[in-house]
Amino acid sequence: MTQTAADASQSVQTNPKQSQDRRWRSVNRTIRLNGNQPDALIETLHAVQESFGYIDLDAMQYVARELTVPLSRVYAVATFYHYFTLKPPGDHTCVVCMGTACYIGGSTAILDSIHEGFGISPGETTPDGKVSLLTARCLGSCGLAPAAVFDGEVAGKLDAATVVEKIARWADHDSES
Amino acid sequence: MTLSLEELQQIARIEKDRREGFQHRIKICVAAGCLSCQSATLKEAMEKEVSRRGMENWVDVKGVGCLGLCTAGPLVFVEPDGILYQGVKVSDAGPIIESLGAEPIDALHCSTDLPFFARQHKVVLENCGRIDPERIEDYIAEGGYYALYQALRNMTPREVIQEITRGGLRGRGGAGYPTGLKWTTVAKAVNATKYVICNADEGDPGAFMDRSVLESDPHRVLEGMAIAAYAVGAAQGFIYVRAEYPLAVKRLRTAIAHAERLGVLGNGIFNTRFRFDVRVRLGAGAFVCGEETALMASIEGRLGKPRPRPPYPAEYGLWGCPTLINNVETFANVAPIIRNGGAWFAGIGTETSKGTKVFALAGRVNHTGLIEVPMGTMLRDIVFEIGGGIPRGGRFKAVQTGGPSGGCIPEQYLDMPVDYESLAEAGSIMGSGGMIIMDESSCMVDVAKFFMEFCMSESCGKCVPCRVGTTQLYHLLCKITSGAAQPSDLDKIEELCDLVKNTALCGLGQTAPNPVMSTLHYFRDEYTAHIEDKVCPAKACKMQPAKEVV
Amino acid sequence: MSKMRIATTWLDGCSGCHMSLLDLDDRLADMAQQIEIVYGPLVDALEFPEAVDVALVEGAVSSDADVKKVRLIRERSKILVSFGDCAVTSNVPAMRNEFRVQEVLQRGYEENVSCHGQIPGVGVPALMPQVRPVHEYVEVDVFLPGCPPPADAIFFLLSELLQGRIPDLTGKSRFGA
Amino acid sequence: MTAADAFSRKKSNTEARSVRILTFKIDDRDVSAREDETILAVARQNNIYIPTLCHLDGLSERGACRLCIVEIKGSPKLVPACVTRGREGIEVITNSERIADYRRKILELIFTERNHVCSVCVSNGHCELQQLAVNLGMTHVHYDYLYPRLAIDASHERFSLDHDRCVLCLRCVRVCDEIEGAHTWDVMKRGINSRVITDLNQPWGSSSTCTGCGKCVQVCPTGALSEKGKSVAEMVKRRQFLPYLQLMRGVDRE
Repeated sequence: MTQTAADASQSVQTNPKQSQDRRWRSVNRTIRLNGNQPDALIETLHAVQESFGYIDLDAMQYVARELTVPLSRVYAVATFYHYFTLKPPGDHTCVVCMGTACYIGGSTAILDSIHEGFGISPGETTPDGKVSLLTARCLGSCGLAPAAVFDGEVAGKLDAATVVEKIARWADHDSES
Repeated sequence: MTLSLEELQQIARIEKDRREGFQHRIKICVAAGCLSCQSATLKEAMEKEVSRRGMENWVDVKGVGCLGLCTAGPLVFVEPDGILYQGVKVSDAGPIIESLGAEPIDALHCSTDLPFFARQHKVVLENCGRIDPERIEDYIAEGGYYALYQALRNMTPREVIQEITRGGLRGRGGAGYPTGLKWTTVAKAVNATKYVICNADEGDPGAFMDRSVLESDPHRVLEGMAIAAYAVGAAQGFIYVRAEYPLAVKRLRTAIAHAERLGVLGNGIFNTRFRFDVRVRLGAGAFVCGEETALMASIEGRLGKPRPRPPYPAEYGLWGCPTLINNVETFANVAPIIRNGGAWFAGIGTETSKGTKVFALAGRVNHTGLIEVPMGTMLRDIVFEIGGGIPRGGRFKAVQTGGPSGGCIPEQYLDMPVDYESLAEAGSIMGSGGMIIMDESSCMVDVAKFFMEFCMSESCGKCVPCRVGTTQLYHLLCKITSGAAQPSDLDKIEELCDLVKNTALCGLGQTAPNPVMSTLHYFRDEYTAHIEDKVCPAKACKMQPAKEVV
Repeated sequence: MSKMRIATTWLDGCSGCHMSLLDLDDRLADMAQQIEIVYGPLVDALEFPEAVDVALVEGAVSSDADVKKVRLIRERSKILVSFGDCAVTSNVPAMRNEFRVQEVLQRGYEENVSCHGQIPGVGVPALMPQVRPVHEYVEVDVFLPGCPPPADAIFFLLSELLQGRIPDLTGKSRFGA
Repeated sequence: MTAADAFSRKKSNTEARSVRILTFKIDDRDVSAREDETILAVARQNNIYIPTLCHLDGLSERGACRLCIVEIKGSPKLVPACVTRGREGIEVITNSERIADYRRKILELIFTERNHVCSVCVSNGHCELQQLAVNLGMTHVHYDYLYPRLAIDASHERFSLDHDRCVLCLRCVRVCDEIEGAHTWDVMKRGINSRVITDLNQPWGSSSTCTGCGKCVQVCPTGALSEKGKSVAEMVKRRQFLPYLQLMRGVDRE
C-alpha cells in the first residue's frame, strides 16, 4: 500500500465512509444502493475503478469491510476479471482491439510498431506515465477492423503509422505544456 | 402506475402523428460502428443546418441504431424518400438538407437494391436503424410492448410457452437448445422465487450482434424478458452485459427507466398482478462468464468459474433459485413470435432451424457489418451476394464461425445451408453469429493459434485439462508457427485436443480445441508445411527455426 | 549365447543412479555371466561403442555436449533406458530453468565465490537455454524414474531385459524415490 | 457446499423426506446406494479405486481435477465421479483403457504446470501427487514442462507455502472457508496464472485473518503447504480432524 494514488490513500485516512471526496461518495452510493450486500462486490469494484481509474489495496480493504467480503475474495475477484486494473493508468490510454477481425486485419503489426516506437507492450505504461497501452478482446467494431480506442474514442480502419502518429501527438503535446 | 391498452395505442398514435408531421425524416446511425466515424458530430451538424434554415417543423433529425453496413459509415437514411447515404462527412450535412425533396446526391448515394439489403430478412433487427433507441415512444409506435400486453392479458403462461415451442425457436447463444423446452423446465420448477437472466456477455471476438440490438433496440429485449418472466413465473430479471459496451449499458439503463416510468416494467403491468423488475449487472472482462453457471456466479459477485452441471440453472440457478437464461438475440425473437404467432415464425428457416439469424460479417469481405437472413441461407450467398465477395480480387479460403468454440469452414462447403445441424456437420457451430471471412493471406495455423491464445487466457483455471491443456496446446502451436516443431508435435496436438474436449469441466474448455481440430481437418497440409518444410504458405508467420546442435 | 552389451552414461546428474546400480552388489557379480559393460564411468572406454544392446542414460540434457552425446547413444543402442529422475523428468538440474543461463552462471561463478570469480568459457560445453529430459531429444524405450531408482528396480529392469522383455516398471519405482 | 449438495438438500427439504435406494453397477459389480450419494462415495464403500486429487472427504466438491472421471455405459460423455450421483440401472465403468489414458495425461499436465521436483520436496514419500503417478502407471511426462518462475512464502512463523508444488486443488481455500471460517485463502488471477493467496496477496505471515490453525497445511495433498522445522520423514499430513468436523456438518444437514 505504498505508492498508490496519493489523494486516494489520504482520503482513506480520513475514512472513505465520511469522505467528502466525490469519488468516494460515488463508491459509497453504489454500496448503499446495493444494501451493503456481498453480491455487490463486482458492482462496487466497478464504481471504484470508475472513480479512481484503478483499484488499489486500500480501496479493496474498504470494500471488503463495507460488504463483509473476505479480503482474499476481493483480491481474487479484482484479479480474475481483466477489466479491473490494480495499476494507475497513464494520462492517455490506447486500447488496441485484438478481436478476430482485427487480428487478421493486422492488429499485431500495430502492437509491434507501438512497441518499437514507445517501448511499451500491452498492459504497460510509458515510464513518464503519459501513455498506457491495453488490448481488448473485441470492441465489437469488427466492421471497421482493425480498430482501437484512443482515450475513449473508437477509431477504425487503422494502420500502424496512423496509430503511432496519434500516440506520438499525445507524448509530444504534453511534454511541451 | 399501470398502463392500459388504450393508453399504449394512444402513445403509438401520437408518435405516428408526430412523424407524419414532418415532411422529411433524416435518420443518422449512432451505433458504435458509425459513432467511431464521428456520426455524433454529423448529427449535431445536421441539426444545426436544419435550425439555421428554420426547418425544424418539417425536417426531423434523429439518431437511430445500426443500419447494418458498418463498413460504409457514417450512414444516413432519408425518409420517406428511402435514400441511403454512405460515408457522409460533416460538410455533407448542408447539401443533404438542400437536396431534400429534390434529386439525391449521387456521390453519397448507396443503393438499397444491393443484395446486402435486398437479401436480408429482418425480424430481430426490424427496428434497428428505424427507431431512436432512447425513446420508448418510438418503439411503441412500431408495435412495441403490444406482445407483452397480448401475453399478459390474453394468454396463460402455458399458452405463451406453447407459442414459443410452436415457433421452434432455439437458443441463439451458441448451442441451439430449444427455447420452449428451457422455459417449460423453469416454469415447472417449484419455487417462490425465480429469475430470468439475459446473457449479454457477448464475448466471442468477431460477434457484435447483441451489442447492436442493445444499442439500437433495447426495449425489444426488455419486452422479451418480461414475456419470458411471465411464462416461467419470475418477478426479477438481470441483464448481464459487458462493461466493454458502455453505450449499450447506457441505453439499456435509459430504456429500463423509461419502461418503469411508463409502467411496462414494475408492479401490476397492464393492470394484472404480474410484476417484473430488471437490473443491469456489468461483466468485467471474462469470456467464461458467458457460461451459464459462471455467469450466475458473477451476478452473485463471485469469481466467474463454472461448476459441474447438473444441477442445471433451470432447477438450481441464481442464489439457488430456478433460473432462465437466454441470450439477447433469443429474447429479441420473443415479442415478434407472440405478436405474429409461432406458426409465422416456424414458416421462416429450415426444418430444424426456424426463424432468422443475425450474423456479424467481418474479415476479408467487401461488405462488413450486421446482417439478418433466414436460417438455411447458403453460405455462398452470405459471403458473395450479401457480403459482396472478397476484396481486391482475393480468393476465398475459409469462413470462421462460432468464435473460439467454432471452426473454420473451407471452400467446398460454400454451398451448405447455414443452420445448426449443417454447421455442426462441417465441424463448426452456429455460435453467437460471428462470421469472419478469410482469404489466402490468412494462415490457418496462425488463426488456430489466435483462438487457442484466447481460450488459454480466458480459461478460468478451475479444471486441469482446460487450464494446462490449452496452455500446452498454445505452446505447441507457437512451436509450429515459429518453425521449431517436430512431426511428433502434431500427434501431441491431436491427443491434447481429444483430451481437453472430453475431460474439461465446462463448455469453454470442451470446445476450446474446435478451431484447431477443424483447421487440422481441412488444412492439414498447412500444418505440415510449417513443420516439415519450415514455411508458412500464407506468409503470415515469421518462421525462425531453432538453431540446431550438430 | 553372446553377452548383453550394456553401456551406462552420465549426463547432467549427480551419479547417484550409478551408485544405486552398484548397490546391486553381488547380484551384479552374478549377472556378469550374462552382461558386458562396454562403456560408462565404471569402465575404461573412451568412445561410445557401436552395437550396444542396452544404454542406461543417467542425467538430464543440459549442454550442447549432452545433446550430441545422447543422439550418438540413441544411434548406437538398441534399447535406451532413461535412468533415474534427472533423465526422466530433468529433476534438480532443471531448477535452473526458471532463470536465464547468464543469471545462473553469474550466481554460481561470480556472486557465490569468495575470490577471483570468473565464468568459465573455454573448453567447457555451452549450456543449453533450458535443461530438458532425455526423451525430448531422442526416443526412449524404457523409463525408470527414481532419485535414485532403488537397486531392486534396476535389478528387475536388467533381469527382464535379459529375458528379452521390455519391463513393466509400474510400482517398482517412483519420482523422488 | 456444492450446488449439487445444496440442491439435493433443498429438494429433500421441500419434498418428502424419504431417500430412495438405487441399485446400479460399478465395474460389473452390483451396488446399492442412497440417491444422494455420489458415484465416488459408492465406489469407495465397495472398495473400488477411483483416483482423486481435489476431492477430500469433509470438504465441498469442486469436480475440478478431472482425475475421477468415469464412463457410464451408453453415454459418450465422461462424468466426474465426485459430483455425479448414481441413477437406477446405470453401468459405471471406472477403469477402461480410455479413462486410464485420459487420467494419465491429466496427471502429466499437472506435473508440467509447476516445478514438482519430488527428490527435494518436503513431502517426498507422503505426497498424493507422487503416489498418483505410481497408481496410474505414469512413468514419465511426454508433454513439455512449462518451468514457471515461482516464489516461496516462508513469512509465516510455523508454515510455509511453495507455489512450485501447488496443484490448485483449493483444498486449503475450502477448509479455511468451510471449516475454519476464516477465508484467509483464495485464488487470484485465472487460467495458467492462477495462484493461491492469503488476504490481499500479502505475505502469509502478515495476514490479519489467518488464525494459524494449520488446517490448510494438513489437507494439502502435496508439499505446497508444509510445517516448518519438520524433516521429510516427519512431514505426514494429519487429517484426523476432518471426519469429526464432517460429522458436525452432517448434523447441521439434518
